[in-house]
Amino acid sequence: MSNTSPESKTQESKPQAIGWSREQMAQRCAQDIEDGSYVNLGIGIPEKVAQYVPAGREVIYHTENGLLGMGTEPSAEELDPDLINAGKKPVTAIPGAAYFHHGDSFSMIRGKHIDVCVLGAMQVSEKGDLANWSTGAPDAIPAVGGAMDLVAGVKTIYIITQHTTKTGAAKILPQCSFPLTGKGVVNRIYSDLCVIDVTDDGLLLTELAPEVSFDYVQARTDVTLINAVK
Amino acid sequence: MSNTSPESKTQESKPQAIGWSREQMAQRCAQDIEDGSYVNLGIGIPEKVAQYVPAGREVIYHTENGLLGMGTEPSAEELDPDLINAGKKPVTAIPGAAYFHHGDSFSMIRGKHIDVCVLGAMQVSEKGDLANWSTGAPDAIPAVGGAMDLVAGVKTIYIITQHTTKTGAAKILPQCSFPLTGKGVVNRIYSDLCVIDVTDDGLLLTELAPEVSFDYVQARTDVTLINAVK
Amino acid sequence: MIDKRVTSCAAAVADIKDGDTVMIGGFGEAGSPIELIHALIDHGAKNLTVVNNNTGSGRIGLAALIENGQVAKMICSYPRTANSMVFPELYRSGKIELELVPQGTLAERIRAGGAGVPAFYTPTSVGTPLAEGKESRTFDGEEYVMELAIKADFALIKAKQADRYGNLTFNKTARNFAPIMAMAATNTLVQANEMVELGDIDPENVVTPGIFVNQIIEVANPQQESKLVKEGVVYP
Amino acid sequence: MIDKRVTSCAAAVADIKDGDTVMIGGFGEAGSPIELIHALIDHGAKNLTVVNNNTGSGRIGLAALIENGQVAKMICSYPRTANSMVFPELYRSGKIELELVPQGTLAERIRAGGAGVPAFYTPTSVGTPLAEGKESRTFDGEEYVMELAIKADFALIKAKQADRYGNLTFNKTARNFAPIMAMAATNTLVQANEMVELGDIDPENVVTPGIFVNQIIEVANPQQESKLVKEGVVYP
Repeated sequence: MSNTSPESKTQESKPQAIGWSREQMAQRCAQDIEDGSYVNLGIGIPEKVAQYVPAGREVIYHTENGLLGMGTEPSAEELDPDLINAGKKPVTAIPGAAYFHHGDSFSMIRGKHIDVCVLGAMQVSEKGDLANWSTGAPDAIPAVGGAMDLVAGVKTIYIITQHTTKTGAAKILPQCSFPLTGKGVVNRIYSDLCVIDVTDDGLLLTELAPEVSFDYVQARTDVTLINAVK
Repeated sequence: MSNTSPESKTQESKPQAIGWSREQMAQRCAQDIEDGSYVNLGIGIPEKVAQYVPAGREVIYHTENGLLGMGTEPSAEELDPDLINAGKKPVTAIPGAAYFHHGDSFSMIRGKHIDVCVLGAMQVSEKGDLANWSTGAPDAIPAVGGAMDLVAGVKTIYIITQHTTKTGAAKILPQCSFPLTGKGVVNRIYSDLCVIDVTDDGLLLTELAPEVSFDYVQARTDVTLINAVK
Repeated sequence: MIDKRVTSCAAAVADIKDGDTVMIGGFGEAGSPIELIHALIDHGAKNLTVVNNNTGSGRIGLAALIENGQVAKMICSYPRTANSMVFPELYRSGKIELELVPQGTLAERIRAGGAGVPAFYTPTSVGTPLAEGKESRTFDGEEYVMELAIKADFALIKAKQADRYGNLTFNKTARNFAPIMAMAATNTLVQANEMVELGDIDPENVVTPGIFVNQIIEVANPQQESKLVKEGVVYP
Repeated sequence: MIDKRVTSCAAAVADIKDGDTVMIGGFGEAGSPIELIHALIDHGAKNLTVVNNNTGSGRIGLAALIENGQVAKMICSYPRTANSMVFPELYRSGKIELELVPQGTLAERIRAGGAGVPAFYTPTSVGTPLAEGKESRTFDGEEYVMELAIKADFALIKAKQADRYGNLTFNKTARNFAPIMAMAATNTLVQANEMVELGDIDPENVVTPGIFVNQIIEVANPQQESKLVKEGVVYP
């Protein structure tokens, strides 16, 4: 899981009138997590993906603070302050889990051994650039955590995000104005309105949330989208 | 332990008429292994050093194929082909030993965590250059093993060697003619004739074997020695 | 005889000098060596450069060390957590320096420091502000930045078990940075929950071999950071 | 469901192609995956680049793979051992290429390959013929050479225990290159002495986490290289 900033969480907290809820975005993303994948989930909505992965698929969760095979939340008896995830929340370890140190953990990430990472976003560009760690505000305490390592190393990067900021500004832009987390790293965006693939030809809108039209999405996106809804 | 070449072993097999025997060279070197040291011993005479370390000193032996806390030769019952040293001979592990992989093992070496390494030599130069892996002969199969890592990374390098080749040629030279293992890496030489420290001022002869004179040694050394025998 | 046990946390930290670089294990509270940190506060060494993933919580442990004015510079990946207020305040008022490093790059720089590797290339941070001013280079058509090793004068870490040689095991995700920090520091000081006899740790299961450890103090019932923070404890 | 077990060594090596780079674990006979190597001989892939510390003994295992003409190039640190005659003969007659790498540099290059580090600097080999033609660079007044990562299409390794996720433990010094090769190869094939249930390996004691492993075949009673060599066995 990566440390995304509190700012981004605040921006994402208010659901829009139409479109998918936070739970539904996580649920939609979970459909694309394949059986047998090694997956790292960012803090916030991405964390929820785990509970919606379809039954019958076995997925191994990596947390960058040194655990492969992260399980669900602990019961009161299971709780151990030495067993936490990258968001510093108590977790459990499944049978078949493994502990390792930070050097080895980020070797897994940087060495392209992890299949999928799901993260939040402040901004995503047409080319798949991601900004999710800093607004660049001069008085902010900069904090990056493992986000830059994850986007540089994990094979597939999925983004779950509200389509616009809470003030209605577009988050999908020709260029990110916030400092980048990584350049050309995003593969797919799950917003509350739609699913978008980042391709060499541009941003491909492949799926719309119920009652949401292509034009509705396009009006809230600063990049010309390609309509690929079947 | 490092893989020194068979050539060097052949050259060192015939003891001189006067001076220390192979056992005595190892014994003399062992006096300088301090209590609490982490030590790596090369193949051949260096291996013998372990059995002569004075009683009361606790020394931990490292073998670069992944063991810290190497013990003595195994009994027939203890023998396990999966527990060998760098010379590929069966060994044992002491209580308090640790196994690790090659990446970690050479991190110990390169990261300057090992105190002393004792190696054989084909040639040593006035500046402490060491040649002990290849005669540079065109038909030889080049083989270097861990020797270059050891001399580059271990804090103190001791050399145990016959003072001259079996044909009487000097092995302590202004410049090595054989390909180097490392440049300026040797700290002390234990030959069958004497003990020599490599210093910024030159080669300091600090100790003579019984019945051996300074002039006798100097006549068999291609570098002008500084007589520092008390 | 090799016996790395010392009799108190105070004895363990006694040689830390003003201006030293000190690595402190832990990811949040997991693996944080609170007793050693508090001994360092009592000891009083100043002008320290501290390497830790975070900047502590509340007003105990690492946060208290910072609040006590002993830290000139932090090298970390995430200096902002739920209960951290000490660092943000000092940082905003320009009283503490920050070197912000992506978490994996931080880990690899520490590992390199311990492994005798002075520098390496990584894809992490390419094209971002954190790569600015750093050398970049292309290998096989991909761009990478060069990062330098980090070494330290001291490492303060927390282990589960230790024997007198310094062989260590850890508890779950409290392992995190400790094994690589033990490699990268000239002097590694360990607080262990339990001292065991030589051989009690199976040689196959040693996580940090004793060669990377210098001094060990047994702290059988270490304090728990989140509990102290919740209780509003202030150190000293 | 994740189940990395396969039913035969032949099935495990089936996808190795002509021209592939294959890392083979083992230091001498300790950790040498003989059954997988023999399956690769039966399989017949040619023009391979093989990474191993040595070049095998006698006329079985790695030596037999070389003798069978399947290896175009060896990357190793010590291609000459007591019972190795196959490689020296082919090398002298110019029928096999050799990239000689110091043992620690070999290990670090493999580790780098698995860790996403394309290149790093090392003090090893500075001032020697093995540094010739390589970039050198000074850090803090000391000279270092730049070394490139090594990756492989396949790794063939031998483990003690494995579970269906691919978590592995090893036996004593048979561990050697296996964990780092497992990291550096796209496909890691494991022969394990024993298959165990998930959870039977304590998560604290897993040496190679399953993420680095692709296929596992149980070989309960593997052959012993030195015994085969002594008996003069020739494979196939």
